Amino acid sequence: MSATTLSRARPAPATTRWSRRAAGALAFAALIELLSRTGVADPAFLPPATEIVGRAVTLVSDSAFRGHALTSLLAWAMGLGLAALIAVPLGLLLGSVPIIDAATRSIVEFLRPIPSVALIPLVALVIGTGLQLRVTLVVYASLWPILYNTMYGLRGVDPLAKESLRSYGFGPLAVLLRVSLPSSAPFITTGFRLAAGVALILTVSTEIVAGRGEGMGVFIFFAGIAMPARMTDILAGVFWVGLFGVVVNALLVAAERRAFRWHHARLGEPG
Amino acid sequence: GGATTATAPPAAPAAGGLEKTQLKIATLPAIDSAAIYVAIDQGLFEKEGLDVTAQVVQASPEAIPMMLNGEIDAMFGNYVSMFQAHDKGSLKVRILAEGSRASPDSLSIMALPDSPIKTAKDLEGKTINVNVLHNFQELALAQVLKANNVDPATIKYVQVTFQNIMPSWTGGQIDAAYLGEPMVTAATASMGARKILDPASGPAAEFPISGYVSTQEWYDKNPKVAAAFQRAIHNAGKLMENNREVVAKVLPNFTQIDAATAATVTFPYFSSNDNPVRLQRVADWMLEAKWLGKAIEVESLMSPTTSG
Amino acid sequence: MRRGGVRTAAFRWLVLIVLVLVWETATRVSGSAFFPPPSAIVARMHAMWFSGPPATLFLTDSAIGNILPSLGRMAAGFAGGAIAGVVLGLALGLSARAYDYLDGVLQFLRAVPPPALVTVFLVLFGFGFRMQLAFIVFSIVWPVLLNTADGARSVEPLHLQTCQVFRLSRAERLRRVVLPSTLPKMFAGLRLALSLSLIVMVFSELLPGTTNGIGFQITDAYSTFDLPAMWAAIVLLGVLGYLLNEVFLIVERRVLGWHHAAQQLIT
Amino acid sequence: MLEIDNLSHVYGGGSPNAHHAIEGLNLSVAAGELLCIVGPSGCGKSTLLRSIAGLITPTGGQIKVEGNVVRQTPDNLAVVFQDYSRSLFPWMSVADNVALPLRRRNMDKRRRREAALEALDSVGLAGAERKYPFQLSGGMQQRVAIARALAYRPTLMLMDEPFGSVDAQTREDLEDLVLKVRGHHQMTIVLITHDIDESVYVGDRVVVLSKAPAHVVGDLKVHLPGPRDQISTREHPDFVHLRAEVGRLVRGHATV
Amino acid sequence: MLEIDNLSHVYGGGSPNAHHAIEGLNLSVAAGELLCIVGPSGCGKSTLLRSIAGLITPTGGQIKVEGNVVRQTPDNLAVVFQDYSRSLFPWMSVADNVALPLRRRNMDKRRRREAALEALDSVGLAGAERKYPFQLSGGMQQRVAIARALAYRPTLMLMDEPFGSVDAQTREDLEDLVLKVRGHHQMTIVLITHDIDESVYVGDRVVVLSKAPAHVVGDLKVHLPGPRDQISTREHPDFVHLRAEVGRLVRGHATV
Ligand SMILES: Nc1ncnc2c1ncn2[C@@H]1O[C@H](COP(=O)(O)OP(=O)(O)OP(=O)(O)O)[C@@H](O)[C@H]1O
Ligand SMILES: Nc1ncnc2c1ncn2[C@@H]1O[C@H](COP(=O)(O)OP(=O)(O)OP(=O)(O)O)[C@@H](O)[C@H]1O
Ligand SMILES: [Mg+2]
Ligand SMILES: [Mg+2]
Repeated sequence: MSATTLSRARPAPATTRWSRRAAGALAFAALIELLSRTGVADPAFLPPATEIVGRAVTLVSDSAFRGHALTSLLAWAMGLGLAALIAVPLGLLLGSVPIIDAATRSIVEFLRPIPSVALIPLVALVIGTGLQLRVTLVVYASLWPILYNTMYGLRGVDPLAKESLRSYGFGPLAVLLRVSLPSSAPFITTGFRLAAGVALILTVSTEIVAGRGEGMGVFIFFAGIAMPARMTDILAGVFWVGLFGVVVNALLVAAERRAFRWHHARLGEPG
Repeated sequence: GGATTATAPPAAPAAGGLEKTQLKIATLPAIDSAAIYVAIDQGLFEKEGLDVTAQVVQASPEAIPMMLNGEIDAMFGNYVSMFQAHDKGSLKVRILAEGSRASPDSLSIMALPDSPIKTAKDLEGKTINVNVLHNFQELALAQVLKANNVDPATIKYVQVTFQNIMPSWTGGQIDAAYLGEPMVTAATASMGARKILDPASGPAAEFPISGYVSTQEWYDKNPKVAAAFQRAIHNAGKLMENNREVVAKVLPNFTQIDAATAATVTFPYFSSNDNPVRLQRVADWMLEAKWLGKAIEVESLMSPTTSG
Repeated sequence: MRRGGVRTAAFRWLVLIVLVLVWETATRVSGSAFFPPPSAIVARMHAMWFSGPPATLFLTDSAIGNILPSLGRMAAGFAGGAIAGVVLGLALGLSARAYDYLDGVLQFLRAVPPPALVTVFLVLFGFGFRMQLAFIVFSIVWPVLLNTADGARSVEPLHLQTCQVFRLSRAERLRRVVLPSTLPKMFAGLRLALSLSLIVMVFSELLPGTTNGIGFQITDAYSTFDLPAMWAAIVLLGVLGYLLNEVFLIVERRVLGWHHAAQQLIT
Repeated sequence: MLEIDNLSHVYGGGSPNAHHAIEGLNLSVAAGELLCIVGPSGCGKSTLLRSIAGLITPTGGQIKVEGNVVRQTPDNLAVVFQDYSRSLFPWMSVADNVALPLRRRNMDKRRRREAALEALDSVGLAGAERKYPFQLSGGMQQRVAIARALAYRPTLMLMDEPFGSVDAQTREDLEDLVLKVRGHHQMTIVLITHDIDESVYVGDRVVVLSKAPAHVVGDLKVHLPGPRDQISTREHPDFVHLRAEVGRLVRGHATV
Repeated sequence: MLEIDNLSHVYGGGSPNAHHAIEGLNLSVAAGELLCIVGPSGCGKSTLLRSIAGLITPTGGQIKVEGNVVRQTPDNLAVVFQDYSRSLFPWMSVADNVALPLRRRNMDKRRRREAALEALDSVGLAGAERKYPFQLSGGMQQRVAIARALAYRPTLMLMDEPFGSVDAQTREDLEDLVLKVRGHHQMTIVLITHDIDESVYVGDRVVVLSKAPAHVVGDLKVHLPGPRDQISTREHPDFVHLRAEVGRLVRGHATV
């Protein structure tokens, strides 16, 4: 970090930034390769990175694997979408009407730490297994980051900006939608990015426990119960999940930069 | 076989009287589930006028809600879990047909070649893995240990999922491994692991593990289907008794066992009849271990059409 | 404002009581063994954990042997995750270079489902506490990290320029300016991480080799179909989550007092 | 139009460092009047303005706008805040910032935009409509805030040091703009300023506040021949006299 | 002390709405001089100041402070930002805000606090040290920013419309304070103001900038008998003359 970095030195050119990213990824892969090849970690349980990636590439032509991936993708997208549809309005409500926040807080905080494993049988009993179970659990888990970032985002809104609109006779709802929401939108999207990751994890994890034969989690589960366990398959699956996470994040960041140009430009970041 | 061997009635002539013909049964991705796949493969259900679909689930607790809300008709599950659920009142079970029993060498307590554990006595105070705590593995082993003058209470059980048994074992986190097939074969062949004890020997020989179970409610509604289903499973059991090939053929359909391994593993026994006496043993041991709140009379949970 | 506080508290309790009553009635009417009434759950909780001798504050052996280790794991995991998240988040938010190098890998790791990596954790960390800790930290670090990075990136530019003009040392800028202005967002992340740490604590107790803990009791209850015990553990987690959150809010109100006052928030 | 009766406001009431910003302040403003308020820094002028706008609830006394007690923000009100840069919305272009309040006016999109451009033009910001607030200089941002208030055509306009950040020439032009707008549209204006000359030049009346807690220490009617213009009005003997008078009142109660 | 050579700055370079804020600006300031800069709103004064402070890298030309080309922020520099309220740290009390930069000065905690209190006192804020910025009025916040810069005792002080939000009396006091401080401590000051009288009253030299893109259109030495005081200096014929001169220069290039 140079002395001027804290006040945001001019960003490095895009090529430099991408090569740095590649360098980071390569270093990480090299670390795994090294751990495995030197035997620090038993290669039977942590195969070298080259093998994992090689297997991941060949998996693409496996139609069964593609089917698993598609199933998971569907559950992920539905869960995340629903979570956002529920959490943003709810966050706006709880973040702007203190009495509702206070009244519901005990319930919300009570419900939140319940782990999905404990919920699986109960949810399965009430709404059945399959896609709806996965989607429900994904919604349940990825709701919180969006909800909390919305609530905390609202608190960071400049009170003078709100007063400005109020002084023109706009009601609380208009102030909420026209000032608080746009002003906290960048932080809400950070919550959404968090949720996207959580949703991915929950999709696959639920499938590992209760996938009913379909999804990336099931692929991973089956590789695990083989004898000996197909660690390369497991980690190749993990590789694709992780890579998907990276791509989704990159797309969201790009979308953020477009949508919140005002935010990033003011902060002196590359637009 | 036991003293009161239950014999199946002759095959029903037609599907005419069946309450329903389409069945969905939850199974596990383990060799024990083979009978239903053989029955499908060999057209035994068809013969009974049934169209059966097997739905693989990852663990039997997952299937219970499915059964309760009608997504499936019956499930393949281990008796210990089923009896516990029955005891706790979460589920009124009905055993449609027996499934698998432990055969010699299909379960094994094993030690690594350089381990100091040589005999059953050496197991005292040691840490052993189980798939799920408080389940049939512990139940059977306790009986065998007692028969070998080892106090079962000294054993420390840790729950280790299937794929993590090997790293935990070689990493020294468990002293001896409680393995089932196909791991027994693989561990013997690839690691030179030594067998210390067969948990399915002596008092626990032919220990019943899993069976096909529905709810009492379902059974009351579909008695004829239940009987037909039972016949098909028992016929499959008979077919499998001396014929490894029919089993090996279906294994890749629902397990992760390849053909080469399938040729060498030890299969469990697939029951071709129902026997309340041997099943009662499981319930009695569970009561003894205080896993049940009250005694269960197993025969009352079994299908009367074929027992006795 | 004080009167408002009392009113809110009363309202809050009212809502809670009504909900519990509805729950009790609904479960009694349905009579499903999967959904025992709250009274039965509480009775079970009492029997399982809170009927001990006065010497141990009425905790039973089961409570001491399961709840305390769980809380220990959770606390250690939360502390580790919070520290790692804050440090990495600040680095990522402040240094474009660190961001470039680490972004890809961290985004990758963030999307990876920990249950798929249990074996890898096992070979890297071995059985028991170390693995559980690594598991918890790895799972909860992300909200702290991302929110902190976001906060550090959106420090008021004029604040940074003021620092630069007065040539404050890097440590001072960090401690006196960047950190305080990042705190509000960091706290959003920490609050998420707190209850996440309870959840992941449960997951970590499903890991190979665990022999105690609330999560262990949940799976044990689940696999033996002891539904009241499972519900007891769920309710215990809920209560713990609620209490931890209240403590968290007290801390937050102290640390972010300036923020709430300046934003004219009534809390 | 505006009646303020025995107003007082205490910040942080109850706590040991409570601050009495306003105490026993009485004031009334007729419809169409342009009232200038001057007073030492920190005396309570902005507090008074916020109270009139219904943004804070004063701890004592009463404010009536058009006969109604102010509880919420009165209708048809516009405020130019002292901290203008924070009152602009960073996510909107300058034109959108100005056009936003017009949504209350039943105008379609095109007419809103036209009105915004016209207002921007009148404050000398023609051509800046596409920029974002952070791309403007301080004085330009201040003028955007003024344009926003002007475009809204309020019946009561509150301005808190609205010309503090612009150059002398622009300031004079804006002063004249306010005078012109006031003449065309029936508008009551309360304008806080530190520039004594300005208060006399634009005001129909100048009210001088004491140092904190603020109350009225001087209330001068400005009788200057209209129409006012920057050169002759400022040379007028009455102007020179009034200005000295206001100056004396302010100085008598300054803080330093 | 300060040499600016052919400076130019373009915002948003390359893009179609690039803005030329400064073009070909030359200026040099001697050590100990107090230079006032006036110019129309939006011409580029703040941009110039930021360039001197090393906060933005100008797109052309060069700035030297004490002979060194400015790449980073020069040592011993203080800035009073135009957007003063945003430059204060909301999580710190007023005293802490003022004392913070003194950490660079090798002072122990007590001495830092003393220096901060003294500076606050000198801007008329004695007693406000425990408050938080949001509890202050606009003018008080501005004075905190001034106190912070003064307490730091820089060798080069850049002030961007530092007295815009305070009342006339306080403004005069602050002007005199700046004059006094400049005399006591060897300090070079560059002060941006819109008040032409002020520029002549406090400045040793007044530089007038053109409208955007900014360049120097007038550079006047102020020879007024010292020590200056608010009454006699402002009556001095040279003052009146200079003020008219500056006014003419500014008006010739106003934007509106
Ligand atoms: N970040 C930016 N991006 C684009 N344009 C900018 C930016 N900052 C300033 N400008 C433009 O540069 C010009 C000069 O701005 P600057 O702030 O230097 O003016 P100024 O002389 O200080 O004006 P004022 O007296 O109103 O404060 C203005 O026209 C403004 O629109
Ligand atoms: N939110 C607040 N909490 C506590 N005190 C406050 C608050 N806002 C203002 N004050 C105090 O109230 C007094 C009056 O403030 P106000 O902003 O009304 O002054 P002002 O007359 O507008 O001054 P200026 O001309 O400097 O803007 C000041 O002494 C200030 O410290
Ligand atoms: Mg004010
Ligand atoms: Mg400026």
